[in-house]
Amino acid sequence: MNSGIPIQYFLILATLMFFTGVYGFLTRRNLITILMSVELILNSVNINFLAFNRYLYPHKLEGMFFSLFIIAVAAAEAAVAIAIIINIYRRFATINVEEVNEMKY
Amino acid sequence: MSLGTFLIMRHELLLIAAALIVLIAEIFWNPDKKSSISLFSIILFGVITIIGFLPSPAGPLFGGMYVSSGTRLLMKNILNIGALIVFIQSVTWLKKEENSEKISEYFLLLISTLVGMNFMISAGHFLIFYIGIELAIIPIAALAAYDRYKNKSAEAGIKLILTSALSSGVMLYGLSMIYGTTGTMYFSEVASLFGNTSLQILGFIFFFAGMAFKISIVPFHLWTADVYEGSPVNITSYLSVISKGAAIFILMIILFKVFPIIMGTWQKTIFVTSVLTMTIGNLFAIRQQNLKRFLAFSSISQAGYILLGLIGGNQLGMASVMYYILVYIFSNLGAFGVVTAISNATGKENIDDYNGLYQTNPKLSLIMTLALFSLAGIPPVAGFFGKFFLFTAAAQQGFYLLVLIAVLNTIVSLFYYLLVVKAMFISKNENPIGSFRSDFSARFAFGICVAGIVVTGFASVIFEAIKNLSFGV
Amino acid sequence: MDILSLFVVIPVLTITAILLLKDTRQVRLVSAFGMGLQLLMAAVLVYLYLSARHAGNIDEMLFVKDYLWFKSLNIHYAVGVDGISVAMISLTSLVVFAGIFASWEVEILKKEFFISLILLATGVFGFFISIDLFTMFLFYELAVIPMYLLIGIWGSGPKEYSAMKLTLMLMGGSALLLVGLLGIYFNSSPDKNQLTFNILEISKVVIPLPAQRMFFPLTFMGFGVLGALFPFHTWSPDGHASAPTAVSMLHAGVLMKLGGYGAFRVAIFLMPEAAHELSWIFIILTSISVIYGAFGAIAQKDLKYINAYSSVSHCGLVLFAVLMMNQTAMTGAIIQMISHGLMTALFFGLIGMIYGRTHTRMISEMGGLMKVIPFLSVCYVIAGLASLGLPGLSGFVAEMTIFVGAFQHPELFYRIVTIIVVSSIVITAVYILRVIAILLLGPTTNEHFEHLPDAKWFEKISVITLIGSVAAIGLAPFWLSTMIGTSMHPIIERILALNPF
Amino acid sequence: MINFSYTIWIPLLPFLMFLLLGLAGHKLKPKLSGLLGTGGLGLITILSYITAYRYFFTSEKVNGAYQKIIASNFTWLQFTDKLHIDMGVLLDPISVMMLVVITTVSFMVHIYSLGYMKGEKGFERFFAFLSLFSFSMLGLVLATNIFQMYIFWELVGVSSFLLIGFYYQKPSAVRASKKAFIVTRFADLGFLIGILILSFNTKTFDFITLTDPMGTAIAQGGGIAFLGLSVMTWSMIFVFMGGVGKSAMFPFHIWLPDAMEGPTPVSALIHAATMVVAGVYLVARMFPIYALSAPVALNVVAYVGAFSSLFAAVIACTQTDIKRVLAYSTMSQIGYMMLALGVSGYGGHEGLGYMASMFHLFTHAMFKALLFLGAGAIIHAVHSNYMTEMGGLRKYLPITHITFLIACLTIAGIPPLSGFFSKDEILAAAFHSNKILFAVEYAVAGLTAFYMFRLYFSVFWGKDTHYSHEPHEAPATMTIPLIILAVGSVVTGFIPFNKLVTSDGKIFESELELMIAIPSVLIGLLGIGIAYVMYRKESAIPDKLAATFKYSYKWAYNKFYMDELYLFITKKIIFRYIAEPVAWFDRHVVDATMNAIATVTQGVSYRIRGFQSGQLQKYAVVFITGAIMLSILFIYLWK
Repeated sequence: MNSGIPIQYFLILATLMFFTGVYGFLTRRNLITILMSVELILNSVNINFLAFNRYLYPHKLEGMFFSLFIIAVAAAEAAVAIAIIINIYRRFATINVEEVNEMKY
Repeated sequence: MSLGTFLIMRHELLLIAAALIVLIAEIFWNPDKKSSISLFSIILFGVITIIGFLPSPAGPLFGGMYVSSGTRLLMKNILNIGALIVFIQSVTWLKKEENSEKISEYFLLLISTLVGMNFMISAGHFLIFYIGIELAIIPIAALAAYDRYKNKSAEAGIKLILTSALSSGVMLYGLSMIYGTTGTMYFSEVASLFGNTSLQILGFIFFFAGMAFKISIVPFHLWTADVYEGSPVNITSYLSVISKGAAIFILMIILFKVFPIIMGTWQKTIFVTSVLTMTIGNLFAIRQQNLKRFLAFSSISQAGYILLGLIGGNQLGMASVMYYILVYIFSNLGAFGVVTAISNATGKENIDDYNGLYQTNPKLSLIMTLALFSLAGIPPVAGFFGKFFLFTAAAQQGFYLLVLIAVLNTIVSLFYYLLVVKAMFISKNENPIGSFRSDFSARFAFGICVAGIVVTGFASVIFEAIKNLSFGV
Repeated sequence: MDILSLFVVIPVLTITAILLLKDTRQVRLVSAFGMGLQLLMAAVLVYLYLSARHAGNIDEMLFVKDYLWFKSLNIHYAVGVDGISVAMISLTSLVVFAGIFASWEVEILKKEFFISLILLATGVFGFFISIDLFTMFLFYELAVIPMYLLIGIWGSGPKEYSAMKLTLMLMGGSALLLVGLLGIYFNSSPDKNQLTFNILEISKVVIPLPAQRMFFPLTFMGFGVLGALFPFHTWSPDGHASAPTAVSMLHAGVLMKLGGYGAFRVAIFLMPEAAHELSWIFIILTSISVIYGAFGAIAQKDLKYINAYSSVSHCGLVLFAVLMMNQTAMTGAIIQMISHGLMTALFFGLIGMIYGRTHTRMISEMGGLMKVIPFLSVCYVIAGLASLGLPGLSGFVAEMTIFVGAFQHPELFYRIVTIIVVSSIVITAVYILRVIAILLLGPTTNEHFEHLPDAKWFEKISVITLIGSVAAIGLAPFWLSTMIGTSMHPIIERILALNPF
Repeated sequence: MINFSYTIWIPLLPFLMFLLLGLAGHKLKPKLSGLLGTGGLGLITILSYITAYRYFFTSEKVNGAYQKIIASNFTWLQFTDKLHIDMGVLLDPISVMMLVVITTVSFMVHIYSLGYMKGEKGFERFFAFLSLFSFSMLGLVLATNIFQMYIFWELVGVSSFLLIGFYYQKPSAVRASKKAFIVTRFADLGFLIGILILSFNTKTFDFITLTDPMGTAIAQGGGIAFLGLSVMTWSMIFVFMGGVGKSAMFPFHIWLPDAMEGPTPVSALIHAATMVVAGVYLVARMFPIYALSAPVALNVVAYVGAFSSLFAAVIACTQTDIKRVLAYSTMSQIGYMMLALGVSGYGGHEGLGYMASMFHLFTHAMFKALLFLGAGAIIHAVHSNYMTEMGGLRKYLPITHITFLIACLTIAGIPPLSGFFSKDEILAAAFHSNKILFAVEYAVAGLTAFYMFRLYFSVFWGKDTHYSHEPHEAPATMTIPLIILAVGSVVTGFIPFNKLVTSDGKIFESELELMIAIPSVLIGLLGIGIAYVMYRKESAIPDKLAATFKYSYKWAYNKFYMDELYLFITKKIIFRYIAEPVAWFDRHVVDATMNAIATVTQGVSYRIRGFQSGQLQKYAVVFITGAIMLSILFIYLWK
């Protein structure tokens, strides 16, 4: 059932996605974009799980289920996050992360 | 598989029920006296807490995805007690005008986080663990932003939710590595299949980083201070004891159950991080003016001490950690209780504002002193015993150097705790905080805390009971 | 309820009684009563002890009571006394009693003051009666912490700074100590099955030498900080200078003795080989603090500083003698602790009383007080003579026992160091006489002092109690030294059995 | 064997008296307390006379030697099973002799003080201190072991301190008392060290064991050598250091002249007759060890004694304060005694010096006390210490005059007065052992005669000074002691010391050696003659002499600048260059280090606050880096 694409490709893709996400998280100024980069990270994890499951342990579906749940939880997380971001916009009239630093030191 | 076996997960079921009841009750509640919802839910929760102590069947469920055992039940009960105290403390605050609309949400969310923690503690599989931990953190983010009209509250919320999302991303990445190398997510199987390859170490470290974030271990702690300061005081106290406690419990279980093979590695990890945590936490705490922030850093350094109990991987260590969490709940909630009472009454949260507090509110200052001494580990209060056992556990495995560093750190922490004591007792103040009488709920909570602080230490039965339930690697 | 635990219970009861009181005048009466009772108890204890010994009871510890506390760690609440602890307990009760009367006229927060004072006393008593390292450590820290409030609230001068410094340094000592104790605990049984904190049981086994090498310095220094071991003594001058009268009395008189007692009862008794091996380092340190403290005292201008430095010197002598590790010197060390306790308490009490009248502690600003306040001045002279080791007062007995004992040491190095240390008696004489000459004798310099009132009745009680005991020890030392000496035998035997000199 | 156990009361009685007067004195009438003190002392005087009689004439001897009798003894403090301090009474010839001396002089002084101190503030305090002193002095001479001796040694030191500083409002008195205490204390340090070394080698404090000529202590003599001297020698030298201090020998003599700040009776009792000879007594007590086991130490004793006597005599010639003149003469006389011990041998006729020294101690106590009391009477009459302000007093103070003259003759060694005999014995002893020392002492004899009569003439004769108020003879309480002591100094010379007090307790024959006696008398007369010429009438000779020997005179007048030297050492060296630096070091180095720890901690905590920047993304950076760092650390570096 091997479909020609070696697993390394998936893993490399996942790794790239992960670090792209991290990079985005660290550099983007817009809260929404930061949230999106978090999604990237989570999805890279999903790819990992799926690839591992499909290639190495095809007779069990743990990876599949894990990624399903990750997607669901990520949605919930995003919902709360966005709610808070809206509130942020109400309070600070901006969603630039750098201006959200009333508390420091 | 009969329905009876579901009683194994009694804690979770009861909590879910309670959450739903509160939600529904709110709909039919008489809008004029909303505030009495809090009383209702506290009683409800109190009942649940008591039921939690009743003997209950233990064992695996869902093919081992969910495991219940004496230890885990004890952990859940400890958390329940803490949560109960927090609930009682928050009554005064919930009475306020701007909160009257969202009382039931408050309880709903907190109880659901508790459900998450219970699942997390009872996890026998990383999936349950993951769901639990997310369920435990996301509602808190919402609660941190509970004060809709405060900038700081919103900021705290966003910081918490985003960093926690990042941390769970990293943790999941680590988990995926573990999955890739072992092909399973069951604790027991992972434990048997785990090796010592670089990939697995990487997976472990990432996983550890995720957990460290929840426990706020240096260098994964930076969110702590801001979130603690921004959130409402009760949420802060909840975060500082309950979430932290739950995270430590599960970390301990996972380290002992899942990663005994790479014990050497995680001992080193804990060594490094705990030294960092104690030191950095103390160094930051020295300079703090805002008491919530101050307690945030103090709780960071406390986490550092608690790690000493983990490092040994022995039964004593486990017992002392659970015992210390219990003591820590009482002490920290006592301290936070005073902060809550005063910030409710006057809105003041700075150490300078506490100058000359003893003249006006002797009782509050005494409670504060007791709590701080317990945190600093001064006899004869419980904190002393807790710390002593933690250090003993570490020393048992020969980590004398670590113990020395830790006790030297306790001196630094004693320094800043004494700063508060000094403010209350010694420093002069022409217009100190006016004398006021906190309402019944607050005093009730204080009663519990003080009793806990005083009794838990001397009554050796408590420690012995915990000891008998705990296991080592 | 056994007699020893009463020594902890009575103060606790006194504290609760004070808590229940409303009127502040009653507070001091109650505390005086409680501590008077304590003093009585001490007398009873001495009597019981001596009669028990006389009845031929040759156990190492008497009145031993042992309650299991934390089963899993085998922590006990274990109490017991030998002649040494009995002596220390009587010293403590004397000083506390005197201290209560010396602080009869506290202005602010009377209640809190006496509570903290008695709490401190509780810790000290508990420390001296306990033979379980855990309880010992617990009481040790319990005794240290009230100092912060006592100095911080009721102190004078840079009190907050001094209080913080004192507390932190002493806690630093206890930090080292904690590690040491844990080390002892985990080596307390050859086959790791039944570890114990009980001193007597530990003394039956031999702690492996590498462990001793590691933990002896920690333990000794841990206690040494409280015993004002050079260079960890700097909390002492500031602390004493800022502390209120009674607190300096208790602190210098009793609390510093915890250091010497612990160093001897725990560090040396349990780890003799390491003690013998490393003693030379600490001998050098202690002899430095003896000489150095004395010289430091010469140059001071503040009465309390002078006394603080002289305390450094005298307590250094205690540790010095303990390290000589022979019967005579160690007996001398204990006597020195007691004698210095009484003496320095007397000193601080008098200084407090004089300060209360002249409102200055600078010797340069005072003079000719002998004419104005003869009673206090004469007592001050007596205290001075005691502290420069005049025969007939306790100081002489202690110092001579130490010197003779130390000079019996078989190694030349120790004897030479002894001679150096002996020379401290001259330096002591110099600074004591300097103070007496400037402060008390000569014409009355300041006309404001012409009409100062002499001692009040409660001050007299406090002073006379102490002088009485100083003179009693000085005139009839034999019973004390025999009582201590007999209890010293088993300890010395153990030490000698492990280090054949 | 006669029972001497009652002798314990001889020291005890004054002690009780001290307690009584000290605690209740201010409640009693001054006169009453004075009488109490005097009465108590009278009692023990009688007791000690009885003791002396019974000891010398009724107690049996063993093969012709007086026995050392332990009258009573109990263990006061146990160090080790061998080493323990006992408190007890040891009776042997010298201690019994000292008993007589001390009680007599002390009794005289008590009576005298009743008159002299009348109306002084703190009268009862004075008598309390006197009793304390008598107690300690008696305890000292009766000591059964060296440590008991040391204890009472310290006690006499402190009672002398208290008595010198009796006028505690007078700064000079305070200074003098302080000086006396510290100087002697320093000397006592040597004594203590000596005791320590001795006890380490011999494992005993007990005199009888120590000084037993056949005993182990002397026999083994601590053969271990250090700088070429045996341990025993070292310990003896250290012990002697204590004696030097107490007996105001060079170089520890500087406290004695200042001690004259005390009331004159005190000077008579403590600083002339009793305490200052304690050093001599100490050496005599340890004499067998010195003689048999540490001859080098004995030589040291001899030379120190000789030098001090000369040194003091020279200074005495230039002083104008009569009490200081007497003080220096005391010093020089004690130098005699030391020398006598130093040149003596042990046993039989060898022990001539020993006997002579004790003899001189005895006679000297009498006439020197007399001199001081006389001086007291003079000062009492004239209210000045300076002989320049005196003259022609003989017609005002007849009794004082006569007694004073007798005393002067005695000290000048004119036969048949007691001083003649004792001094002659000393010279003889010196002559037989060491010619140089003999020559020195011979010269000193002349000097003594000169300065004493210089004093005598310029006070009682000389220019007829006009006093603001008529000087009057002292009251009977003061004159009677003078007369008694005068008689004493006349007759005591005939006591056959060679039959009573000898080095080994046995009798030996010693006859007057004319070829030493005659020249010594002659030189005495010569001194008197010169003094007569210079001071009988007002004359310019002294000033001329002083002018001619300007520098040497100036040096002698300023006591060879010893005080300045000491001042330099104490003030400059010890205080400025040791104590203050130590204090500074403690504040600014040791303490500063401790504070530095705190400051550094706070500084660091300020530095690192940048981490808590409040920037979400900075937190994330730290988070990620932390995770990666840990992974690298544990995967590659620290497996």
